[in-house]
Amino acid sequence: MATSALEYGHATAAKRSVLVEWLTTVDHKKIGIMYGASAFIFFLIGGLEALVIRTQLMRPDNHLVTPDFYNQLFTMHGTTMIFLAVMPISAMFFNFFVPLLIGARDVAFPRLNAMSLWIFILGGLFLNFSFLLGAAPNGGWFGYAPLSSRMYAPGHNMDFWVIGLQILGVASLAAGVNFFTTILNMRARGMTLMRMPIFVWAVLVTQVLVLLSFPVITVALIYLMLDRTFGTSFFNLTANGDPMLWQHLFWVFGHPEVYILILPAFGIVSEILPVFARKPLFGYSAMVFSMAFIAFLGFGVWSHHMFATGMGPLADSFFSLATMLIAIPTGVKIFNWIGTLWGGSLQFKTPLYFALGFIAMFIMGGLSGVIHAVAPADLQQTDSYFVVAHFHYVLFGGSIFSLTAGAYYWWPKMFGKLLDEGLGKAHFWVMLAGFNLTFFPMHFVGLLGMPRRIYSYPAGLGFDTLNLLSTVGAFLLGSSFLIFSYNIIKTWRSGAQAPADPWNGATLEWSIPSPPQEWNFAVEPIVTEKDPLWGLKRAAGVKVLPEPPRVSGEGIHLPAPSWWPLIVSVGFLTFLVGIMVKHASAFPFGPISIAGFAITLYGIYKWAYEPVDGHAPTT
Amino acid sequence: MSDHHAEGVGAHTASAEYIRIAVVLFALTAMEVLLYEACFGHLKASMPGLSTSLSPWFVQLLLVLSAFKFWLVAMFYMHLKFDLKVLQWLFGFSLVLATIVIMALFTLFTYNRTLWWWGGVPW
Amino acid sequence: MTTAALDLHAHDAGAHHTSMPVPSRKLAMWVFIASECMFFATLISTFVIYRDSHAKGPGPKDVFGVPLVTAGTAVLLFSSFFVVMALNGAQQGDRKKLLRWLSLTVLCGVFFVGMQVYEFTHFVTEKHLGYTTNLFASSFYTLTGFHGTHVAVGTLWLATLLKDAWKGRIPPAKALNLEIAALYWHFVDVVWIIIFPVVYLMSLGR
Amino acid sequence: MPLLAVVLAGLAACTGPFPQSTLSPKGDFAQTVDHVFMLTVYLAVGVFILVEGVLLWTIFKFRGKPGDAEPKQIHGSTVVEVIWTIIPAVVLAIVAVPTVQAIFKTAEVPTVSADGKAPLKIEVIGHQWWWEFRYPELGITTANEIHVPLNRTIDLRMKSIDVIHSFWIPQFAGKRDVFPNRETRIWFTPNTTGAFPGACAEFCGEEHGRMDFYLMVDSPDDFASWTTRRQADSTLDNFGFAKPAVVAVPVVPAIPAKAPAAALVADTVAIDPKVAEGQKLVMAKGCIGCHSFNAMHPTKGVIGPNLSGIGTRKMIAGGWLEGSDENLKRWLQHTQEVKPGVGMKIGPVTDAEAAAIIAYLRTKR
Ligand code: HEA
Ligand code: HEA
Ligand code: HEC
Ligand code: CUA
Ligand SMILES: [Cu+2]
Repeated sequence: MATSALEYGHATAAKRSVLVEWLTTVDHKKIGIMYGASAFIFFLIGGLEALVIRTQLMRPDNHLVTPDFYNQLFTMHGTTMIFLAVMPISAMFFNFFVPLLIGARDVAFPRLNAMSLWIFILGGLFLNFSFLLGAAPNGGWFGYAPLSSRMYAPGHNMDFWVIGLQILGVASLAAGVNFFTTILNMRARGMTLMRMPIFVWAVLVTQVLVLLSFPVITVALIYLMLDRTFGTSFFNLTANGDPMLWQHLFWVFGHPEVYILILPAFGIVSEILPVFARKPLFGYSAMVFSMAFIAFLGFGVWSHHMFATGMGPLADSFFSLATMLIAIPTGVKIFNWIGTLWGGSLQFKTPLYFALGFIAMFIMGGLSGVIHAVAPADLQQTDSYFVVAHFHYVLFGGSIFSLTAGAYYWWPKMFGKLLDEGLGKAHFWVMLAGFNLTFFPMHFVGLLGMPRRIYSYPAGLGFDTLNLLSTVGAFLLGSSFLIFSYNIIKTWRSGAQAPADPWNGATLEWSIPSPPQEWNFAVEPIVTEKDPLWGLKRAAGVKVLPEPPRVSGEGIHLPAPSWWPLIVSVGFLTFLVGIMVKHASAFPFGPISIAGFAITLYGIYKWAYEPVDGHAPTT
Repeated sequence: MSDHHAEGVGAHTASAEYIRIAVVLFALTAMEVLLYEACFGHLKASMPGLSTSLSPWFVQLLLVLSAFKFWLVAMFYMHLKFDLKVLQWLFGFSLVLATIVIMALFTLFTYNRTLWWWGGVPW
Repeated sequence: MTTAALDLHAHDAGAHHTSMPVPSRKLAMWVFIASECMFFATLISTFVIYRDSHAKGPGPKDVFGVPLVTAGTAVLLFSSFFVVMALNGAQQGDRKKLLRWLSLTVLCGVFFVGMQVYEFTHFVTEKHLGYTTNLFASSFYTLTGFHGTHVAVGTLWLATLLKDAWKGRIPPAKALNLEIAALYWHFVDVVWIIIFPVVYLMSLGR
Repeated sequence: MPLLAVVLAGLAACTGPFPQSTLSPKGDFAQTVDHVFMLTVYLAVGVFILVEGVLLWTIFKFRGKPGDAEPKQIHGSTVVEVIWTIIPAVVLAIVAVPTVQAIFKTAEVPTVSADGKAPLKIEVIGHQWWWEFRYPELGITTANEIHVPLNRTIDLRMKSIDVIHSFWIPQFAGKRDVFPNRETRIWFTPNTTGAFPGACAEFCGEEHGRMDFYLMVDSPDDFASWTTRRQADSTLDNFGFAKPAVVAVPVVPAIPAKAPAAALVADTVAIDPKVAEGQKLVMAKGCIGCHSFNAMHPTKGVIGPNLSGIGTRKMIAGGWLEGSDENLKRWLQHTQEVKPGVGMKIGPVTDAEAAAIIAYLRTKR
């Protein structure tokens, strides 16, 4: 690599081409934007898959897609939405806003951050590449053994899944280490833990979940990969392997994972409500402790996904009760949000609409969750459309509503333009209507006995009308994202220029220009209270602070761009792909793996010795 | 702000203490091996009385001994004892969780295999 | 003010501002170690669940022998002690002490990996316990194999540090580089402290 | 219930009967489950209305007007926070007690059934993608259609020969997963006669969507006659021929044989030449490689469903097609289109051949 970091450090930044700039960037804001853009595209792909699913299920005995393709569709839909849409969209907010909210110039390990991004993008592309080979994963998003074994899934379909998830897991773990460290160690002076913005708390707790649950799925995937590629029998029956082990390991990861998907959403809503109610968050410390408690309990309830396996009454009772307990801290959150609104002066801007929609819809999903927690009743609901209704209410009604709220709220800070309010509200109403029309009927069709993951159903069981409603709803829901996309394009072309602080925000990111300059804070902020910006305004006796000037970054050192994160990511992907394409040769690793491994190792070595002294930006 | 940082390891613990701990660690490992030999290995024959009284406690004793070793390394060699409390919490919490998960999985599996609904009728 | 702003980055531990009195890289290593606890917990659980699954081929009692692993355990324990002495040397700026103990540590690492390679080949060729012979074998090799990989990575890491130390690139101000590697090394050691009794002794003593 | 009932009544008006519904339990197991479920739903609906109501009211009440002064800055209140921690805990306690009771109640198979007899044991075997049922006490094997007598507790012992399936008859019991490496059990006591659909509920591969089956709850008399006919089939060889010497028909004291078993079969076979042709085709086409007409744990012909009684089966092809002549013909001629990926791979079958085969199958009553 001729372009060493040192050259960057001293050559003028302007010379770099835009492409190289983005490929080598270690700026958390650029990385955040790339996370967001790629995740939104993956979200649309996942949504498109859902639309095909819904079209197939529109009427009984439909023949739009083959059974196998249907299985690929829902597997990829679930996998995409969870790992390639909701998690990385959350990661976009982590990246862009955690440093801003805590008053830092960047994350603790900018190059590691870039590596997380590239591994994520490569992993996502790799997973979706399988469609081109007509061999997309088809074993469901939880890939139960032995259906996922070589014997019952001989093609490369499940190899893509195993390796894809393995890759994504590494990205998440690296980001987990990074953000945990950043939050603990990079806070502005005076920002004690209990003065941190609540979103930052949510991220911190989420990272604890990532760090402690992803290793479990990593090991499980390693076993599955060994089973599929090297002839072991961890989950194969032929040598007494036990498929229950897979289920346990998957859900030991899987349940914390769903809180990984929802806690950032809790955090975003907890930031938005106070700003638009013009009133601080009600019960800040209870909010913090309830999140910690949810996370903690989240590790002790995994077997509620396995009530139908017949674990025996003692285990069923334990997991049933433990699961119900989670309703208590979650209830505390809901009530504290209402307490935040109570007595406020609600400013009905688009972000508030979505945040309120989130609360209303999440309650519904949470309550159906509690119904699932009743183990005997769950024997009727598990693997029926009732579950599908439950988890879309928490995942879409919860996570997506909240992430959308976050997008409208923080868009001006990220891009310096305000999204159109009228279109935003239209987006909200269409989404709310479409969402409920899609998923509310699923509760009933589930109770009426429709199993999930079936590619068609016979007429005469009473499923027809409800499914048709869901399908209509799904298209309505999809069109709400067309409105959103149009809003983005329109704003891009001719949106209103955003001031630094369009919403009368409470947190530090609103004190700097929109969009922020590369170094975020020209002057390191010092924090003396929660909601520091409100404190500042109150002290100054103004409603809006004077627009902060864009300043020259003379003398500010930033970390240098680097190629190594991208190179290491490519090497890592190559290594794993090599394992996949190895066809049962005697030698465990093929030449592709070895090349990949060598690239990774070399990359890490060069990375470790690359000077990190920054360059002085000139813009 | 560098005054915040933990002082170097040497400030708290001298080489002598490291050596003392090393000795204890070896003694503990030796005890583990001796325990095994006494209960099940070569020494069993020469001291049958001790063997029968110890072997029911074999697993428990082993776990206690290794936990102690673990504690020594973590606290002194990894310097947890003198470092930030956050680090103790971080490691402690993960360890507790890891232990609970191991125990829970182990219980779920042994329990399943012994109760009637897994009885297994030959097909 | 600008000078204060300069300190926001903690890539170089030491002089920079951090909110907690601990360098970021060290904190990150601890976070990583916490995560690794769950990684090994999963591997150990699997071994415990599967150690009796050896309808075909040899089982634990047929292959495990105490002396060799005891030696391996001792070597790892030694190395933990060595690296802590090396770190002490680095912090005191005592290059001789640093080099002496660090090279001993690396040697221990090499020895341990060598022991494992020997053990595995011994099991495979003499005891006929192939990787896929039975589940006991697969879960045993996977657990100890991953531990061995950790040891190998640690050895490599310490070796590069030894090279640095040789060239005089680890002055007391940079002792953190070694401290972090040492943390990792100790963790690998404590994992073995669990594996030794849980995997070897308990499987034998039943 | 009122809310649910209203919604469901509304639905029923436009979509008709719900034979697979979990909401109309027809046996003790499903009723036990339904009780806890309904209790939870009542409470959940109550909580829902309350919380959403308060939310909506708050939104409406505190909407801001331009020029509003800054609202009072409240940071929290320990008292109300404690209250709203305790109330949900109480609600959950109300749910928890019956939950645990129901868990223990459903876990244990009753030893005596409602009609005073011992529970009827049935072995269930999941195959990709059809169900096999064996009655060890009666010496019967059948597929895709279980017959059970009214008011007798049914004790199902289940296993899979390939991947994990899940056995589910919504009106009678919850799901129970079916594993390849261990036996699982579920039980129920039917209190209504009729035909009730069931399904495989665990994703099990390509045709998971078409792994349905039917439960036939028969009156004791009907069940006895069905048993007799199946047991008669046990005297046939795999090809459906009467064996020269009838070997040990199992003696089943519980169900008296009504007609001499062998006779039933003997006269149907001889009558129609088309039937005889069909029987020859069944041999020639290799059907017997996978199927058997012998209902007693045959050793050969166990790759596909046992065809004993196929002539009267309500549904074929994993409970998906009405067992009509056209459907049988479609099945024989276009197997892989009707159910892509299915394990039945046969050569082309002409119309005439199909007609003959079907005629033969129809004799298997
Ligand atoms: C964002 C993701 C998310 C979230 C937050 C949750 C939250 C919860 N989930 Fe959900 N769940 C999923 C995602 C999620 N889930 C997914 C994806 C699946 C399916 C996986 C698959 O099979 O593919 C699933 C499946 C699932 C099952 C297994 C169903 C089955 O397959 O048989 C169960 C069973 O207990 C369950 C329970 C719960 C509970 C009790 C909560 C609780 O955390 C909810 C708590 C919230 C409330 C209760 C509402 C607010 C509280 C109040 C207003 C206070 C008053 C309330 C009371 C007194 C009750 N979930
Ligand atoms: C965050 C997670 C998430 C989200 C947001 C969604 C969103 C949606 N899901 Fe989701 N779903 C899951 C997670 C999610 N799902 C999971 C985990 C499963 C289980 C998988 C499994 O069983 O393994 C599942 C399963 C699942 C099923 C059950 C399949 C089955 O069991 O057979 C169905 C059926 O209706 C469904 C429907 C939908 C619909 C209609 C949406 C809608 O919200 C989608 C809205 C539509 C859009 C957003 C489309 C927008 C795009 C356009 C308008 C065109 C764009 C143009 C181009 C790209 C060129 N999903
Ligand atoms: C290679 C094996 C194989 C052969 C040969 C075969 N079948 Fe099948 N058959 C199956 C399998 C497997 C099924 C179950 C399909 C399913 O529903 O998933 C089946 C199902 C059936 C069914 C439906 C049974 C039910 O209850 O759903 C009928 C009828 C049938 N076969 C008739 C025949 C006839 C007639 C022939 C010969 C012309 C034949 N089969 C040849 C494997 C075979
Ligand atoms: Cu069998 Cu689904
Ligand atoms: Cu869960």
